Amino acid sequence: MQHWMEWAVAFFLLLGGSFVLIGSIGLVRMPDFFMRLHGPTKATTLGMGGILLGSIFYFSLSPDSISVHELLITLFLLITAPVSAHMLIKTALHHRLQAIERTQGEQELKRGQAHASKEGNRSGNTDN
Amino acid sequence: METLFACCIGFLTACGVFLMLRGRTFPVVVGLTMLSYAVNLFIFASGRLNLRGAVVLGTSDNYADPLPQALVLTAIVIGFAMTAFLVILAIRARADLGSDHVDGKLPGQKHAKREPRQ
Amino acid sequence: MRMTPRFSWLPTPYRSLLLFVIWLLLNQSLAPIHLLFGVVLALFIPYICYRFRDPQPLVERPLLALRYILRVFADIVTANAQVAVLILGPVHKLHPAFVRVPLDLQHNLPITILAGTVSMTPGTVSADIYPCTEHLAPDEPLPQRWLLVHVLNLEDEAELIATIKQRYEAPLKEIFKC
Amino acid sequence: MILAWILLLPLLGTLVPLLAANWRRSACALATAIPPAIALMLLLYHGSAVFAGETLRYTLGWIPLLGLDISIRLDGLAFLFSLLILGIGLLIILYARYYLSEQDSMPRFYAYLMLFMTAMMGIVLSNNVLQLWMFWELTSISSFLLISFWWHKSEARRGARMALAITGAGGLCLLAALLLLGQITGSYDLDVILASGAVIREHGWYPLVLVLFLLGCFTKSAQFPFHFWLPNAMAAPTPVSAYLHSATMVKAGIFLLARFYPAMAGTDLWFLLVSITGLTTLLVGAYLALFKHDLKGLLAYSTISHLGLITLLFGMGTDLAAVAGVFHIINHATFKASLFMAAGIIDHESGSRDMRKLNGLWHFMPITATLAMVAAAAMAGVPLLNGFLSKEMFFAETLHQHLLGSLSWIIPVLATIAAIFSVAYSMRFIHDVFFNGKPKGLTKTPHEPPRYMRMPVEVLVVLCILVGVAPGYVIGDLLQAASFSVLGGTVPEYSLAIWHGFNLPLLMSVVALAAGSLIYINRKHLFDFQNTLPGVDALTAFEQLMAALAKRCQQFYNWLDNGSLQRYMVFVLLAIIVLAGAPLLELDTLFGGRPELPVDAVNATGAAMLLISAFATVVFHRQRVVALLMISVVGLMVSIAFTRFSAPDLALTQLSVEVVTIILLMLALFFLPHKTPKQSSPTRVLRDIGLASMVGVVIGSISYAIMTRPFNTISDYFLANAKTGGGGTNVVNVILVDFRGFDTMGEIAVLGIAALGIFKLLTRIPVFKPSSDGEGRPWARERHPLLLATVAQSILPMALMVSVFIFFRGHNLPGGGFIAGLITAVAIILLYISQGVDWVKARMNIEYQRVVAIGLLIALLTGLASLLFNRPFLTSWFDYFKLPLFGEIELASAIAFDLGVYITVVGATLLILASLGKMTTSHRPTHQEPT
Amino acid sequence: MLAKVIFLVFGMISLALLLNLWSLLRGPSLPDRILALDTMYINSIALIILYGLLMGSPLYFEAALLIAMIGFISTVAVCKFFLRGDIIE
Amino acid sequence: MSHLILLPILLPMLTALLIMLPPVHHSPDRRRWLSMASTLLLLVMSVWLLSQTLTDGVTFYALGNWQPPFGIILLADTVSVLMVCLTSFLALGAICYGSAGEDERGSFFHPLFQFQLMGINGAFLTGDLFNLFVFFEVLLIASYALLIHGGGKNKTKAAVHYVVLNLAGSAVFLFALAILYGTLGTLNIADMAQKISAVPAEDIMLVKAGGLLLLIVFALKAAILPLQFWLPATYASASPPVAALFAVMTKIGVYALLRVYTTIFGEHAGPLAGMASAWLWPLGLATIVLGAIGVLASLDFRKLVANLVLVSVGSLVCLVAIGNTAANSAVLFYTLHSTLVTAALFLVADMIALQRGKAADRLVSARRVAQPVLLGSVFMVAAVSVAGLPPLSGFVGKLMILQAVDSGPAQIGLWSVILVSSLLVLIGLSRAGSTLFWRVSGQPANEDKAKPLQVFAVCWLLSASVALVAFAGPITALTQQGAVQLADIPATLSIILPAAGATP
Ligand code: NA
Ligand code: NA
Repeated sequence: MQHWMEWAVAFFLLLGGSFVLIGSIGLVRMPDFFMRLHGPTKATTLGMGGILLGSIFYFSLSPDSISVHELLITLFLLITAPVSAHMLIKTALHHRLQAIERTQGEQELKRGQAHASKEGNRSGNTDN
Repeated sequence: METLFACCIGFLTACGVFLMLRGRTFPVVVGLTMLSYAVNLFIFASGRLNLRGAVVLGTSDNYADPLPQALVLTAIVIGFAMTAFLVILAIRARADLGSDHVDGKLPGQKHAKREPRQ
Repeated sequence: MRMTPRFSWLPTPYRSLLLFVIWLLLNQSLAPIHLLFGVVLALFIPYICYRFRDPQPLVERPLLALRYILRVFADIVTANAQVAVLILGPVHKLHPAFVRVPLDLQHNLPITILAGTVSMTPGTVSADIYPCTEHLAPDEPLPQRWLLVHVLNLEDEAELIATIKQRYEAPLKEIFKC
Repeated sequence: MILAWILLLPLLGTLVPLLAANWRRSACALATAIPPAIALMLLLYHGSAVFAGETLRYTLGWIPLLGLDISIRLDGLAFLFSLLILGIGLLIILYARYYLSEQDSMPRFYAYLMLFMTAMMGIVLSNNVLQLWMFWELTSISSFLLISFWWHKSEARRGARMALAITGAGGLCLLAALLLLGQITGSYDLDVILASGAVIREHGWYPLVLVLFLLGCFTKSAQFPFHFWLPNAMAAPTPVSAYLHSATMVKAGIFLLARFYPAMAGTDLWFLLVSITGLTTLLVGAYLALFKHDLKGLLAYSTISHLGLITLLFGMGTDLAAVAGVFHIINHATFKASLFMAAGIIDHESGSRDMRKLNGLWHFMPITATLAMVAAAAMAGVPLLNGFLSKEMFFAETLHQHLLGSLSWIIPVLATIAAIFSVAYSMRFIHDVFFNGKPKGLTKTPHEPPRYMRMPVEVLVVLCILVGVAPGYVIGDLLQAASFSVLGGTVPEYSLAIWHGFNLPLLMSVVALAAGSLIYINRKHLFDFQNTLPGVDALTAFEQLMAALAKRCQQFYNWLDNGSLQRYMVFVLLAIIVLAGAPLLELDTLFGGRPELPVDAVNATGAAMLLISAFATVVFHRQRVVALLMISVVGLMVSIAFTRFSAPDLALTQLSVEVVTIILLMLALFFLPHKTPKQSSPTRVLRDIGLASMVGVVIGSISYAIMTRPFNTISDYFLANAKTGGGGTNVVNVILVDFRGFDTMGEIAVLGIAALGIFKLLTRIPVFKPSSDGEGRPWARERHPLLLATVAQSILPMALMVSVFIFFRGHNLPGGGFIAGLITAVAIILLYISQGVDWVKARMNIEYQRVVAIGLLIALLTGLASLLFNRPFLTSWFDYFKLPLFGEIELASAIAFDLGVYITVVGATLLILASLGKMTTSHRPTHQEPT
Repeated sequence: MLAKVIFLVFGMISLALLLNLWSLLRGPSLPDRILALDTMYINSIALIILYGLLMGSPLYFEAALLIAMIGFISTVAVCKFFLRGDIIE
Repeated sequence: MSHLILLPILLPMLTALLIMLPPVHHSPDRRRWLSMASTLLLLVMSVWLLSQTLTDGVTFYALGNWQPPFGIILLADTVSVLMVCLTSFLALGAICYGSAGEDERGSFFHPLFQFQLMGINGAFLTGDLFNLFVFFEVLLIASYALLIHGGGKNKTKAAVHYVVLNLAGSAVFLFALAILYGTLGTLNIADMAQKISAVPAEDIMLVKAGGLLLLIVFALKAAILPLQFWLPATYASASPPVAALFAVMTKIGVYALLRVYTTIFGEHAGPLAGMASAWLWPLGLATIVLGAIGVLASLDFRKLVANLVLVSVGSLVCLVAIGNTAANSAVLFYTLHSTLVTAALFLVADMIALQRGKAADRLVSARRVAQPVLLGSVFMVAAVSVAGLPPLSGFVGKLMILQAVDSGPAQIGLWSVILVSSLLVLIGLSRAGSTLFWRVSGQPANEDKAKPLQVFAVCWLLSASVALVAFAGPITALTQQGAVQLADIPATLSIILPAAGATP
């Protein structure tokens, strides 16, 4: 039992750690802002989940205690991470950050930018 | 570890001081914030470093020094209050004085007169 | 769809339940004193927070909601694996795209949940939510809105829109009955 | 005690004119005269004892620590001076009644005059040198007021200021001298000091003391080269001049010479300094007096000259010379007072004091003219008048001294020359004013003054004559008594006879009279010669000097303090480097012997990130938002460091403060420029880097030295007593709310006050609201993003829940009221950010300052509650209760205290952030926004 | 074994944090930097949890919870600043 | 146990809070009267405390019942309580002046004023170094807020300088505290005194570094050259009642110097004994000189008064450097005198400025004041007193200063600087006075007359100058006793730390 749990802890921790790392790698590797955004906001959720699960198992190793409050961190991250992402992307739209050339749906991006700021609204109309 | 910690404190202090020597309110605020990090770490270090000894009774047999921690807490709160006041004062100064310059006479003031000619 | 609470002393029952669970998780204890305290707080806090809440549709199908949550969790896990591969793979093979998803949902809470879900799931991020018409008279019904989504690697736009609408939006409409 | 009244009465007399301000002028003058008149009678009452050689004393303890007592001493010298001060003072009161016009404030004048009289009486009656100095300075102040009585006249103000500056400077020198005398003799008692002459003169400090002492005397007595203030003090009303420059103010210096004669005189240095100063003053005064066209100017220089004469007499160091000095004090006082008053009458009744305009007044005011002529003759040393006698004694003394060895003859020669000029200017006074044709350009027709205005002059002139005719009877005893006290007991034989036969002094007098007349008759050539000399206006020169001084001071001050905050800061930093760095240099090694903890890769990474982000903050500091992002990494790393080094409470606090700080700075940055312009020169940057790194090195080194040293601390006590005495297992929290709860109370007070201050700063602030961001982008349209708003609304209850949790566990586990408060506040701030001020205000209209007050009040009352149980403030209480079903629970007063903390933190944080947020809401035009 | 795993994971997280810092320094745009900071906050939750594991102490949990709950507010505030200038309006 | 010693700290705090809450909150009159009444009560209580201290000697109050050195203590000795009395006396004058209308020129005047009193009194009474820091911060933050009361460019500008410098000072304070804690292991001042004599040789220099850093902090508060730059603008621009209250602020720095460098680094401190004197002495002299120069350089009267503050600070610092009983006694007396008189001068300056129209207190020709007799008299009294001329308190103070040194180069240095600066001050004041009152052009405006409460406030403060002379005997005896008590460290230690043994 104990042994099994230790393996679980190790697995989840490694899983989490990897995803955290992958997310950050994505942040560095991706060519434009919108693509960079995918790395951290996703990988960190599972990455965090892994680490937290590891923690849950770890602290539940000893027979007289269990630890479940890590779930709360997950809960809060799930609630808040999309908001950060949303606000960031809004800022990017507002700042007219360019997506890489091959991005599809350029009109949608323009429309998004147009919606972001008043002035953009006008120029957006003339562009179309 | 102590060497590293001391280096961090010294470097934070130096950065904070350098920023406080800039002639505008905002860098000064940032510098003071940096300096207060250094101060807090310094106070904290005065109780010596301890890696596993959180001062909650019954969780360890080797406790860190709780007193500097309490002092740092007080210092953080006071530092926050002071920073807040200074930040708002900086806004007020900008509003009242038209500039956030605090380094004596503004060098730009001389240039301002020349500008129309150029 | 209902937007007014059933009881004035328990305006948001699911929220209270959530808070109660949070309290127990925080304390990691089922001791009677914590239960009592949890109940008191779970009743009291929503009561005082009710005023800081715009009217939202209430959850009508709690079980469906639970199913929705589990489905999203599962999707998150798979999504993460996919994205991990994408991130580590060759960058030039990615086909990023902006996709506009027309929404049937009209109320903030469901839209937020949908947007959050989209952000959490495979290779998509909710970029923006905006109405179809820019200017409205005050008494007109709420307009249809669009969800702008950025996709890391778009394979089929129509399929993506369909997935979002069926897999997530439809259950949400059902849950909130709106 | 009666003695004390002599001093006290004039003091009370200061109030009399003020109380009698609304009475008729004569009544006011009369009332004013009553106290000094009584004082004079009391003085005379003591006369017999004094003449018998007694010294009367009265002492009242005052400041024993300083050796300063109210101590009165009446001996012959004091008696003589008191007589002059009170007697002439009374005459002046009478005279001033007529002299002052309706526009002049008579009560004010009399009050000043009485104050001055008190000061003078205080000087002459003091038996304590510190008390003497006190009155000495009081004469400076009161004379300042008197000279500047006509303050609307520029020369009066300036003259008064100059007099004050010169006599004030002298007074300070005198103070030093007196204090040194006190140190030498071990007492500030005049009796002791006068009896310690030998000790003083042999003491190593004697030259210094003497110089300082003489500076005091000479400035007051207008001795060369400090004489210039006196003529300019003539801007005062004439009664003032008559009083100050005949019998009182200027005589104070002379009095001091006489007073300390037993203690200080009798050395070569004394002779050299005093006699040469006196001689120079005598000559310069006499010479310059001749050329003054202003009546009072002439009299002023004549006064200077006569004071020089007296000084010279005291400087010669022989007993007889001292007696002559005392005698001339009396004589000068009488004739000079009368002359000043006569000049005042002339001025008053003819409208001018310019001798070029005043001519032939004999026809208009024969009685006054007669009086003035007699007094002037006395001044010139004409026989049968008092001036003659003392001048004869003076001449005799100049002949008997051998102070300059083979050159000793110079002194009588110079004395004669001075006497010649004295005769000349006296003649000028008489002839130019009363004869010499007709008045020129007077504004009014001169006439005799009112009866009683002339009376003081008459009294004094009669005295001049009486003394001159029958000196022995009139003045003998007084002179004897005064000389007795000046010389300290041994008065030489001297004769007060009018006629000493034909001798050298008489010859000198005759020469003086003859040559003086001759000079006066041929004055035109002399005047022409004098006119070719460059004129020096002392007043202007002094004012220019003062202005130059002020200017220099301003230049220096502005050079030092250029208004640069950074310069001020540099001094603080230099102080740190020097004061904290210097001791480090004396350390052999920083390492203190405590083994270091090992460094692992994770910690090294953390440290590296901290250093990099700190450096990046500096590098990016001109892009302010980026700098903010960088410094939040620093904050994050610091929090992690706290976690790493076993301080979870700190980590929690730092993290929550961090969030609030960023919100605050973002709020602030809206109103500040987003970029810092580049202004520092490379040298400046280099200097700053140098300073900063030195400070960093000093602080880092100290920190290292401390960390590596073994340590004994009081903290073990807290660990041992937290649970048993404070009822909590989180020792940090127990320290905060219990062991050092008082600190925490102060700390939350700081937070609360800061919030109030910020509210105050933001009221009626003329804000600058940018309409676009730093790069010229207009602001985004959507004010409250939908996602954010919804999430904020759902975060709030959860955050409150967590707050409650953190709050209650704080006593035993990391957490507490402060962190809980910040979490609550942040959650509410998130509402503000996501929904706006109006939205929140519509739902919660609370005045946050009241919340702050309530929070602080709770903390305070919790502390006070222990007083009810007769325990000291903030004594904690806790107990464990067993409840059925629920088990054991702990209740502690610390929780109530922490509740106060919580509420204060919430209130203060919201007050700060919300009032900053509210600044713009009321003005911003509302956009229609998509909901 | 567990200790080694924990240390390995520490290494991963540290590397991740360094990468975040690199992104933060590199930018190039402001939203990129904010994103990097946001990621850093979240990654530091992992770091703190790991510290808790390393020391076998649950005392560090609240710090992690706090970051998860209110850490995003900094990001939101900065974004709001760029969008509207006035973050509380 | 007597809780009386708490009152000077808690009463102002309670008052501040009550003023912020209903029913007082909304009525200006209620705010005023509560504030004034409380300050009066504070004065009565302080005097009572003083009389108690005189009978009981040194006593301490262990907050939270935690005995020293572990808990925070308040220390009542003659010096600390005398300073509290001074503060209360001053505060009553300032608050009365402020209540004549100045208080309505911005929000929270009375609460902030009371908080400031709380901070000042706390700083005087505390026996714990970190608690001293906390109270420093309380009084500073209150002073920051009060400084900007009334608004205006000058205030804002001065406030920025004042706040930033003091924040730097606070950082230095914390560095110093941490060093002292890290070497001595305690925070209680008496306990530090106890432990300093047992510091191992290799730690001495660290303690010295800490002690000297404290010197920077206190020097900054006291405005000693070259850390005085904040003072002139701050004092000259502050609202008059605030400037009056600020008159005691520099004295807090001096008090802290006195307390720390006699108690912790006193004679028993071995190689560290008297380490501050070497710095304080020349800097004190230089401060006097600079102040005197500033007096002559000032173009407006309030700047002039601010420079007078510098002169007084310099004198006090020199005395602290001398450090003997006579000097310490002089410190106490001169502090009482200079604080109250300069405070009065700030108020007088304001009354004059208000009546001179646009020229305000600038030293230029302007219209005549509406109440020349009243203002002239109070000016005269204050000027005579501050210039150290008889017969007012300044001259007693000056005599005490001069008598405090009685040998060697110190005497020559101090005497010459004091006497020359006295002369410069005299010249400066006579110039200022004659310009303000006598160089008039234009008629007074009668509506500007001083309000009775203002007149009372000024007279109240100036009456102290008279009283200090009239009762100079007993008062100097009191200051002497305070100085003796202050220097008697073993006796104080035996009271505070009886268990640890009395010998430091
Ligand atoms: Na003539
Ligand atoms: Na706003």
